[in-house]
Amino acid sequence: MTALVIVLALPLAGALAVIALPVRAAVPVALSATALTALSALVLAASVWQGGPVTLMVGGWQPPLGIALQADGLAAALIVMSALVVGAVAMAAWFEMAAARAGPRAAFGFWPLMLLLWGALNAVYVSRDLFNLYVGLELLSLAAVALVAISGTAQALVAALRYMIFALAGSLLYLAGVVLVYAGHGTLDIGLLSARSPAPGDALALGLMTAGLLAKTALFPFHVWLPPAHASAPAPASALLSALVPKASFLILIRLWFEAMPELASTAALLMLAGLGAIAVIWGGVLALVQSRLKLIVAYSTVAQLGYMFLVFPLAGGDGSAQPWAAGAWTGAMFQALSHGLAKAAMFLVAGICIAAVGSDRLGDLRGLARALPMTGFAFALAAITLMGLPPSGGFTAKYLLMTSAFAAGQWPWALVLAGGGLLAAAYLYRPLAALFTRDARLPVHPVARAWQGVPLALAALAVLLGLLSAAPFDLLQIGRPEPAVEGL
Amino acid sequence: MSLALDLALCGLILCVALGAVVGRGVFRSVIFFITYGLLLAIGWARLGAKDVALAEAAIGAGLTGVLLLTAHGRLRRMSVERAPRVGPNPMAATTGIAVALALGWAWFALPAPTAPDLAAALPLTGMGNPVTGVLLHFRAWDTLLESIVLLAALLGVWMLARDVDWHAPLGLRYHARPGGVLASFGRLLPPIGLSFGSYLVWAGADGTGGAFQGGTVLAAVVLVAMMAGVLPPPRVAQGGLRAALVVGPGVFLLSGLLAVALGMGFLTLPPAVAKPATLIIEVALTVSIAVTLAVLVIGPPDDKEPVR
Amino acid sequence: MSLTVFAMTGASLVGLGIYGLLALPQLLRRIISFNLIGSGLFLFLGAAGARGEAVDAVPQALIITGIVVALAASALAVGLVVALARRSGLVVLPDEANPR
Amino acid sequence: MVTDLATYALTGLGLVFFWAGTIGLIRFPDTFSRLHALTKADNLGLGFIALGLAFQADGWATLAMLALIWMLALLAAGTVAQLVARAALSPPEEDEE
Amino acid sequence: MNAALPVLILLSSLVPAGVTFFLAQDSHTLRNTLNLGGAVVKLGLIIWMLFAVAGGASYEASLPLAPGLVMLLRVDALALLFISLSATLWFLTTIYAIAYFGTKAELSRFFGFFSLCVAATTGLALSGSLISFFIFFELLTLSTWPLVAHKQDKPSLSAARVYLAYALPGSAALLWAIIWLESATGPVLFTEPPDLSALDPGALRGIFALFIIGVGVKAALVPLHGWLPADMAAPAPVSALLHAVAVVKAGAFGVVRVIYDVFGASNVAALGVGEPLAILASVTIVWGSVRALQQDEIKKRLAFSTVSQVSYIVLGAALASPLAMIGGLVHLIHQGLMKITMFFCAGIYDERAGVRKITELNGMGARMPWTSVCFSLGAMGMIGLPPLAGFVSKFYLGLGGLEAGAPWVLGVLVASTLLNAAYFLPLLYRLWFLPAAEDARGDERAPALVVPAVVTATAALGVGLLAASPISPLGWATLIVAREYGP
Repeated sequence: MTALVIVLALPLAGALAVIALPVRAAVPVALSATALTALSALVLAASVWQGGPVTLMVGGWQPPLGIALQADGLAAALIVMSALVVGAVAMAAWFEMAAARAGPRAAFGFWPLMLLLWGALNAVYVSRDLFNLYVGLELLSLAAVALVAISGTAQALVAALRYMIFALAGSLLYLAGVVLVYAGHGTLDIGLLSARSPAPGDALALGLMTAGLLAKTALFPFHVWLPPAHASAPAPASALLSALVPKASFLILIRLWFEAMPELASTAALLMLAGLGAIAVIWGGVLALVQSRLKLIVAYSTVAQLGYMFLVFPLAGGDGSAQPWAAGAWTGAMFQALSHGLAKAAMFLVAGICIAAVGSDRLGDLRGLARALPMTGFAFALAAITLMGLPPSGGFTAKYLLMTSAFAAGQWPWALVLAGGGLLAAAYLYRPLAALFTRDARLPVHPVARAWQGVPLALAALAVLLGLLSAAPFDLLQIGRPEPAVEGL
Repeated sequence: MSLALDLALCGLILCVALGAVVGRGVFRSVIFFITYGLLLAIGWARLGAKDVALAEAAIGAGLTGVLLLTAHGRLRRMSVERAPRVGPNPMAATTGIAVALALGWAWFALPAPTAPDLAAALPLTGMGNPVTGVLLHFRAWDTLLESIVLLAALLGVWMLARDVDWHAPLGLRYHARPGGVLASFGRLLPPIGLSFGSYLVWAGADGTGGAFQGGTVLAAVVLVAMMAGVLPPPRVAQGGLRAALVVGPGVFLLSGLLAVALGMGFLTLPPAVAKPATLIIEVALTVSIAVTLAVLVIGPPDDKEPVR
Repeated sequence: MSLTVFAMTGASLVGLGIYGLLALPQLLRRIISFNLIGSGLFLFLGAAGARGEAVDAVPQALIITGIVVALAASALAVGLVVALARRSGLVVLPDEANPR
Repeated sequence: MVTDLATYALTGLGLVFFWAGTIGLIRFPDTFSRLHALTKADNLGLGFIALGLAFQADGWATLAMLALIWMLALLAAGTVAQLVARAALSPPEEDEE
Repeated sequence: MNAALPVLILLSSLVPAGVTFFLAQDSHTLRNTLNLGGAVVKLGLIIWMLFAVAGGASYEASLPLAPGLVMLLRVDALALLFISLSATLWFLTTIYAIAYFGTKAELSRFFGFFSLCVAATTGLALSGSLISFFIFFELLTLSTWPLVAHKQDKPSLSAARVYLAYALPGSAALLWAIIWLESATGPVLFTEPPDLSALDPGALRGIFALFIIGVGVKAALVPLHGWLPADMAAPAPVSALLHAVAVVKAGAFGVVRVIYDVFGASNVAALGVGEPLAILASVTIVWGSVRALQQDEIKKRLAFSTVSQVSYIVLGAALASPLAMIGGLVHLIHQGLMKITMFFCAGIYDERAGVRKITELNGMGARMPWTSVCFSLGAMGMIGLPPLAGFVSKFYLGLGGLEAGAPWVLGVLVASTLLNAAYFLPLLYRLWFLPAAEDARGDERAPALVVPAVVTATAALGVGLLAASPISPLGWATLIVAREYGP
């Protein structure tokens, strides 16, 4: 229980301390806060593993009045993944966002914003109250927009503005849904909502909330803001943005469609969501093929990889949740979320190292960089393996589980999307890989600290390890799932 | 009789809002927006939500209005290219109408109201005003996150400064004539404003008011003082400023953690010590809110006139 | 009955705000439209909250929180608009500068 | 009963002044004369309404509050009128958009 | 049920791989001892396991990943056949590679991926379930890409790209087939073929076709063989390992697994898919030989010869008769030995004499006698002259064809023998009977290059001559067919 409180409170307290303390004390405080919170995240996951979901009534008040927080298996897994990603980003930022390299303003702003983003993420992962999720999402979006605007260039400002507009529109649509739910049911707690009889306005509320959350998750029609935003932010920031931020609003979608209002999930809506996901996979992949800058390729790959997660809706949603394969699909999507988080963060940190080494991330300038920075090249290759969904990576386990459920459910087109998406990912990730591994390096390479290079390598290795030792995370994800996994497929 | 008043009021609100959206000049639409905020405050009063009326007037109309006005002023001085004239956009109109009709239909489809009963739990919080009870006790986690949202927005605004201006004082240089009307106004208003703001915070426990409304009034006073040149605009490097920004959420968070240390739940205030503890938290919150809002409206550190 | 009037006003404010958001390229006006949508939604919630005999306090608290959050978002948005105008002399998003 | 009559009378008078101020705002040719109309007529109108409401007041606190409101309105109106007038002295820019 | 041994065998090449990656470029001795040590340890373990399995012990190790996703390592006779081949040839290729590279650049990376590739091959051979077979199959693709692209110049990178362009869609097809099958029959283990009753014959044919496409890419069946000749840009040890031991044989091994352990010989016959596969294999045999004729580079010609030779194994597997099966399996070993010898010799010619084209081979026999003898032995074995290994497998394939009632197989064998002669004899003629050009140079002062070639040549010869004895690959293959897949 205290682990849950520390996971929620420490990042926020760390951010406040970093703002208040003199500048030179900022980085040590931020790093120690990160380390402590990561530790308590592991402790939380362990307690969820043994004792089942950890619930916390804030202030001691029961849900209709107070706010209930619950860390079930899924939340614990996402918290641990976020802790790993933020820990790695903090170490990379220690090199990249140092005042000497990034300037006093960015050095001052990055650490508190990172910690605020992390606090907001943890708050959203565990919250069971719809309005509390709204405030958490808003804090997340503001911190994310600020992180995009940190680099200060003209296109970063344009990207931040476009991101802001989409985020605000998404929040307001979500708020409209929350307003309708409260007006209809008098309560905002997910647990109580699932127990109550459906009111006529619920379908509209769910529709509005879903539209808002789709805008924030950058699913296909609403994805235009993501690539420029994630490409123009500084590399550690874009690692946070791409790996973690869309997962929060996706998690809320899962809570709504699987726990709060499962009976509203009509097959048409579920198919529409998965259809958009499928288009996102193809669209993101094709656009990533034509980009010439590494960060844009990786950003469009986020658009594509997010599409995979939406395939869970027709396979495990609505009346399908009682089917035996629902657990496999649901866990597969969550594996995709976890492994994509680790691999994508590693890739953006590699992009950051490349920019630090040769000053630009254009593919032409990256030629032959793997000879000078072998660890970075290897990290990128490992991360690419995870994103392509090749064994033995976590991405493969996710793809395998989703494809098996798709076949078992008889909806094989989703399996086609997964297989085709994997090949598309291989295609657009091959170009940077080949550029890194050619021999003729054109630009002089500034030396990059080995420790800095080690960070993305560790993250990418974790993503692959997630695939090898996938039994433990699989069981962790089942704890607290609405319908615990039926054994076997 | 009151229905006619409500109808007139709502009609006025809608016309002013229409003016704000489709009005010809940006300055004109900002002014319409401010009047819209004030009319909406009256609407809230009519609905019996006095706290919300105060918040809408202070924050919705007041501060947002000042924000937009200062922004418009800076844009005008920057000789910015004019935004293209845009005709009516049918797609946008249909979307807007569709959402409005959907909400309208939803209103009539609402089942009987089932509000959670505060009567049982309110006395435990030691609060007379139920809204403050909900804000600082039942949904304390929301309010804590909200005060940190303000801080995040401020950090975001500070990140928009140019690197060269980072050590400069915040916001533009206001040069009020020393003996002028504004300078004297800047000296006369603060005492009244400070007393009224602190009264609002104090009254919030049992009547209308609260940390946010009081904090906003204090922020307005700080703004006027700065614009009148009475108060020099602070710099990011000043520790005092940053401490003031952080004290509100910090005290709130620490009190929550203290409760955990003492074995109670997170952000729990035992009924015995609820009233004084809430007051301490509210005072700290007010200080932070006042400073954060004032500094937020002033803008990022800025050295020279906007040169492009 | 008057609650219905306020609710309808709230709904139409949301519709107006959405029109402004989608139709107006000028960024300051877009921020105004965001605030219109927000306050419209809160008016709707306030009217819904006032339906019972005693005025329900929870929606009021939500609305106050919402207003403050809306202010924070507007402040950041306005800051971004001014910074963009200073950096690139634009008051609209570049791709919407010349309406198609 | 007489208090209600007094309230009606005074608020009616206040409304007349507000009405006059608005007519002045619309009809007068330049900024300075409009400022006169606004500050003079509206403040008087507000004074009468405050006075009218004073009769309905149920305690000294409300009376003090009403006086404070009127006094603050006066202060604000005076300062703003001065500033707008000074701003109007400098050459007017074209009204954009 | 000793679970440690298979894992130990896997680790014996995984550990050297992991460590070698982080070794500095100039720590040659440590790297060489590590890799050679790993090879020796693997050989020892396998020999020890051979005796244990002969004594009736069985080994199984499983690592559950997720429900339905179990990594299973299981030792059966077929697995033993393949890992013994890969272990011995890996040991020899390591020696050859150490000598071949000397102190060239990026060796840590090369040897790291080199042992990773062999680890994948061993895992693939030992895998007891379809999904672990797929995982090692993929790992093999990933670890061979950097080997092919080792020189990092234009041709080798484009060769690597072509390799991936064939391999990844193939693996996607394979994954599709596996999941399509497993969603109906549950996880497929090689211990007992799954009951295919749940699926209708049409679906089963589709699944079989997808399986064949998936493994066929690596087995270089005709339409999917494009990557093999292109990979000749890789350094000699890589092409030797790739085409004699790792990649190509993995494909053939996959075909055998699919036909005998996933579908079962009876189902393959019942579904009537054996016949078209046999025809496809035959087409590949002939097509490979014809294309080999047109090549003027030694390694290109050897590559196309591999394309045709591997299809012998596929042909053997496709004909649902034990004798053909024996022929196919035994050719797995024979072709491995012969082809690696010829690639070693091609590498020596390239390294010591700078000779790549066939026309430059004139009079090489005099200057480089040992290499040329080995090359000739290999070539004659390929052609299938009676005492040598090639003849044994072709003989059994022919018998199998007759037994399976497909006399046209004999025609294919005869035609391919003639074609083999047509594209190998000119080389031998140039080696021994044509006078050398004046400026020709070439010496054999690199024993570490020549000795492995000689060893594999004598092994190829020995396997042919001593075919009758039980411990020979032929004896072994008959044992496998008798025990596992009885008529």
